[in-house]
Amino acid sequence: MFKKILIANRGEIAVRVIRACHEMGIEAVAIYSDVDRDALHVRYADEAYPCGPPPAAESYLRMERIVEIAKRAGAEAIHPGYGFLAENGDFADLCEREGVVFIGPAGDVMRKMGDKVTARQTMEAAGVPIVPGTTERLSDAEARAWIEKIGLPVMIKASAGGGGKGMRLVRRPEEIEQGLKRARSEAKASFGDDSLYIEKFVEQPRHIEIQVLADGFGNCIHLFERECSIQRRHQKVIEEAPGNGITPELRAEMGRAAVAAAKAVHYRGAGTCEFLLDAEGNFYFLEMNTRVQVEHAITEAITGVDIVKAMIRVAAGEELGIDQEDVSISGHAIEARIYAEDPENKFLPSPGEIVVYRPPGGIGVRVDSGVYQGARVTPHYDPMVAKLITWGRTRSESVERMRRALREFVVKGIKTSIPFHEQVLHHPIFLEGRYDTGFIDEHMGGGVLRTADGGQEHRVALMLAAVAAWRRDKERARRAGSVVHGSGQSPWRAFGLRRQLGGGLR
Amino acid sequence: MFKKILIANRGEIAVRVIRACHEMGIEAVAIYSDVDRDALHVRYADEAYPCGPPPAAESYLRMERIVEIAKRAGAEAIHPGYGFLAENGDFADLCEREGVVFIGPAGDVMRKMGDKVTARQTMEAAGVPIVPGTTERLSDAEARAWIEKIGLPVMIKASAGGGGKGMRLVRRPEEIEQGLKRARSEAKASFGDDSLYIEKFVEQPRHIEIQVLADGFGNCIHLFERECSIQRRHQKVIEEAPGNGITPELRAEMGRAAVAAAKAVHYRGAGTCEFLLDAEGNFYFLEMNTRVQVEHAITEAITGVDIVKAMIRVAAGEELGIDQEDVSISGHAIEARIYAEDPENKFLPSPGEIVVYRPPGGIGVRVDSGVYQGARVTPHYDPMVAKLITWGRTRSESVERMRRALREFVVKGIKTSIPFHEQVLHHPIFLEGRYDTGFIDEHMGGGVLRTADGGQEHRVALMLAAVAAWRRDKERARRAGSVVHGSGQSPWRAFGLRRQLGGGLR
Amino acid sequence: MIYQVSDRKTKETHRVELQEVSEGVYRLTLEGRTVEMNVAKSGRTIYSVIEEGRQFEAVVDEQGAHGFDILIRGRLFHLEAVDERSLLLTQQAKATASGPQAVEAEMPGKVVKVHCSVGDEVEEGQGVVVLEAMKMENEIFAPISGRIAELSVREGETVETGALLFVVAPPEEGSS
Amino acid sequence: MIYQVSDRKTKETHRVELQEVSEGVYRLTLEGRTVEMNVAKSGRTIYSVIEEGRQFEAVVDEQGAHGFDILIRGRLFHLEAVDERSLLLTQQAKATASGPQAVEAEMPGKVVKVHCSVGDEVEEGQGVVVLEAMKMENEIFAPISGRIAELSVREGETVETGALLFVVAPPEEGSS
Repeated sequence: MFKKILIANRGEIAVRVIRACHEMGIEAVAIYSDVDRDALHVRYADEAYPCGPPPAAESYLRMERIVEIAKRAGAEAIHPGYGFLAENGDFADLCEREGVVFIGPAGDVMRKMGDKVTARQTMEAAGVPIVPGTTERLSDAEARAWIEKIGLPVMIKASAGGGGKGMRLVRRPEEIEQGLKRARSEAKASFGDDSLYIEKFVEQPRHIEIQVLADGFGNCIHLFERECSIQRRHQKVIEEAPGNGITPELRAEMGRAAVAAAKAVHYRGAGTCEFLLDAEGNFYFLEMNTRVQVEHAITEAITGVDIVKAMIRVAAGEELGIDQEDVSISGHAIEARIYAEDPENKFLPSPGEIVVYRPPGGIGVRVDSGVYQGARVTPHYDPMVAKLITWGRTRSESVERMRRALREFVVKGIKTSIPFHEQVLHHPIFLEGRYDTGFIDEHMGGGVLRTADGGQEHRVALMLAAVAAWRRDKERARRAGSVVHGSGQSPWRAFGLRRQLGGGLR
Repeated sequence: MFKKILIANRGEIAVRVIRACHEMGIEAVAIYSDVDRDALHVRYADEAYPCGPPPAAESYLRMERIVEIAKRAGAEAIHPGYGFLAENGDFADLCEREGVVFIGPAGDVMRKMGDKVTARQTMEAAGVPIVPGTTERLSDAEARAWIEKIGLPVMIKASAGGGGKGMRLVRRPEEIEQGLKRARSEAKASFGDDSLYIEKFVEQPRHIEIQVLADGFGNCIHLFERECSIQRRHQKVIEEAPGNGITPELRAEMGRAAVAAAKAVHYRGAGTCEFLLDAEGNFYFLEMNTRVQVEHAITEAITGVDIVKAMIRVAAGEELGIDQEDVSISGHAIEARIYAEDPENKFLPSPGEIVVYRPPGGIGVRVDSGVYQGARVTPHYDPMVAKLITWGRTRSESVERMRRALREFVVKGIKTSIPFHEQVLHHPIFLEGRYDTGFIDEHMGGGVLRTADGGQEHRVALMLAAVAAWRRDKERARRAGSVVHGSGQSPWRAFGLRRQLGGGLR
Repeated sequence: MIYQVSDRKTKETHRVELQEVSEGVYRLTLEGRTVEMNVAKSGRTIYSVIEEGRQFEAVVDEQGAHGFDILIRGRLFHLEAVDERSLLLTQQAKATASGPQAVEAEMPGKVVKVHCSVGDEVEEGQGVVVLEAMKMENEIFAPISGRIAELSVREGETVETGALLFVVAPPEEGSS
Repeated sequence: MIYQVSDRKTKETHRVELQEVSEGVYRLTLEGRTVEMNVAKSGRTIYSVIEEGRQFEAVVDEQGAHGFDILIRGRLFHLEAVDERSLLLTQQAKATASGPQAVEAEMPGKVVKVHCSVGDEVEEGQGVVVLEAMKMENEIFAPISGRIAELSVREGETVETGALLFVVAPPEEGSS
């Protein structure tokens, strides 16, 4: 087993990996950009080294420098977390060349799965169902022919794309020309490659993904599914496991497909096969994420398997040591991603100092966070401040626990998405568990916080505002001595001055 | 189901019950003494009412006032937590008379189990194994005769006793007279009743207890065992579930005995049968705790059953809804009780303001706490500030996780038992899981923190002390203007004055 | 004290009457209903508010001069709270922007001090009258520089809202 | 700066030399080994210390005038840290408790100012010489009231540890 691992990441996932290291008796080496000296992942690490200025391109993405730090510190392996260099095949290759173990699949596997068209071809060959469409890099003429064949609606996608960029939905024939043109120019601009492919657009799709674990000895198992259909602009907001209404048969079928996909590319480590599931129960391979996912924790909650530890063990050359029959689903788990975003203001990032931080606790609650009271959320990186995971014996218990935990969670100083999560967790469609990826657009106005409407809370807020104003005035008076000056805007300063009688202000 | 429940308690257990209420959609009513206005259990409650001055006898133990508050607030039931009124049969009776449901067993059941002699008689009649000894209130002559019969060593115990008071271990014949005399006078002084009984003293005993749940319809199940042998002066310090080396057969046998005990008294709610287990695998009924235990959380961790919710459901007249076959043990859990005590100074209470509070998080970690950053630990009540529970697929994983979590846990402003727990969690005897109730006395010097001995941490501490001193002097200088005055003890004030050159202090 | 509390979104305004009963305990009247509210001191932490037994945790963030964003049980309110006297004076200040400046009592009170006599030259911001109202001494200053043209109150006198206190005439008027 | 850091339990004393390299970064020498230590600013929170890559979280509690309880990775240290110059002066003060008071340089430095001449009357606590040492100006005051009996240094002169700076004779001696 490794004695020391460098974590080429920051925030909650760096903390997550450090925790796994510490439980395994492995020393954890953190890296930090100039704004992250005081970050939680540094504070939890055994060693920490600066890696450059705040912009990621000059710090957390500096491959050579990071490998150099690892070698200098004597770290035998690097865990990339997610994001940054996690799915960069060149980084994996570099690590290998330099004699440092990359905790993840081989570089060529990442490249194969990273290219959507190649991935589709590979999966099709392995017998994994894919969304009807092309796997070719198409000319406009070929594209038109394919659309004719598959039938509308279709999705035009950039071969090199991801994260919703270079994607174009075409519902009507007259939109085809424009769709091709725009998708190509976006693809060119975003990825420097205007290759396109076309897929059947799946109506009312649900996003179901299967977690897989594989070692270097041909052992490969799946840890069942996660449902990630609650998305805002293609970004996951809330995930749950198991998925809603997934029958044991469908689960087994999707699990087999995911394992087949992983085996087809000789996968090693933890990975996720994303599928679209339509209303009829048909599922289609979407893509494979060759890293630990943000939402891996809900799978850990229902299976008890520590996925990050498994990644480390496998990377160290050990056998997986868990067979498919060893794992089963126990209960239900939900994850809410708490972002430093203002849900009242188009989810704009809300950086700043976290003045008060009181995470929830108690039974069935897990918090994976990269912050603490007094920490600063900087605008340089991903605005996720914490993942809140609840587990229950049943889905309804995990939902009730999530509501309870959200209510307990206090973050002051920055705006967070907590109020938005609370509204989702009270929405009848969510509670029924019958939603698809259109949920937020169709039922939450695309992501708008409903304005609080009257009620007891409103009354209390009005009165508390008066108390807060009174207290502030009193505090100002105390600081200024015994005389109350008005504020800058107040006419008191211009031509008035008041003194309070009695003991309060003396 | 109830709409509103009053929690007649404070601290972490009040928070625990409030969480259960909120997950069930029940409103929670808190009570608070004058020093607890700002306590966490108040902040989590839907309603909160003052119940009197700080001393428990004038607030949390005021039965009539508490029932009155419950009625005025419209609470249909009262949860007593543990401690305070939790095992007071008269309080249960009062609730019943006043038409408020007491969440726990009936008053007469509590009284029956509260009297050690009656409890032993009841258990013996139900066929539950008890420690060889008497169940009678003995004269000194009878006592001597019994000791003759059972053979030394024996324990002389107060019939009305508990918590180690009125207990006397007699190993040699010449200690008998003195032992009887002392036990009687202690019993008289502590409980106003000098009745005694005698038990065989079990050598190298382990404290194994079985959690039971029973409803009002004759359903009664057990949730397996907890091992609570890590004790300091008869107070549990660390608990784990399942117990070490308990075979499935022994587990089933002890479970059956506990269920028999509960059924014998028509028990309702959650309860715990405590047993002594000797080195040969013989177990003896010790006593039944007719309330939720501090350490219930580790049972929740390995079974997934929410014990507090089950208590509430049963009290509301619902069936238990869980059969013995529905529950099984999954993994292993450990609890460390974090006390506001100074492990370096005889575990004296260490009240004060919690200036920094950073609980651990992440996979497999549960924190049940009654405090938050900025809260005050008062000397009026139990000094427990938090329970830290870790779960793992195996015992070693839960141990490794506990170590990791203890390392993350930061409490500043008060002293806590965290460093002591860390030493237990690294002790080879503990790691082997082969310990008995003598562990702390025999292997931890009765509860003494080993002095840190050199090493890297020592070097860093020495240098950090210099940095801290330098920073403090600098900060003082800044506050005093640009001139550095010495402290009161320093000769600088008498005949020296220094100014720092350069930018730092201008 | 009376505060006007308005919602920055709906623009609705409410009047809240506030009286401190004891440390942290306030008697508040809103829309004709008077309640007692126990507000736990909270420094850098979170408010705990108990209103007739109901407990609420509230996160309060100051926004600008008078704004408070208040989050209670997942509901966020954007409020402005202004002391009604400050508000009244603002209106008064606007109403008396030019020409001779008449200063009126903005609420009932007792005149505890008169600093000037008619004909005295005063500077803008110089104290003229001290009015005791709502347990506060309010020193009423000259709104402009000029001469005291009229002085309508004496020490010890009680005045009603709107009663004329004094008039300051600007210098140009004095010399014409 | 040099600190004497002693363990309140073992009574062992260590010398720690401290130099601030930049904000939060210190060069420290302990037992002949010099390292750089990066100490994160921590206000009311927890220290993060990085020493040659090794990261330690430390909880530091001030205890009395010079004491620091430091908890690092479960190990608690009870330390006293005193500026060595303060310590030397304490010893010096004790040594010169009666009779004519000789004041010596407690460390090497440069005399940047001499306020008095031989024969001047001085009051206890009056500045006589300013000595620059370790980037600090140290104003050396008269330890007792009396007369400057001897003045051994000039402005601009460099002195070694133990060099005589001046002697103050108490009044009785001056009149005998």
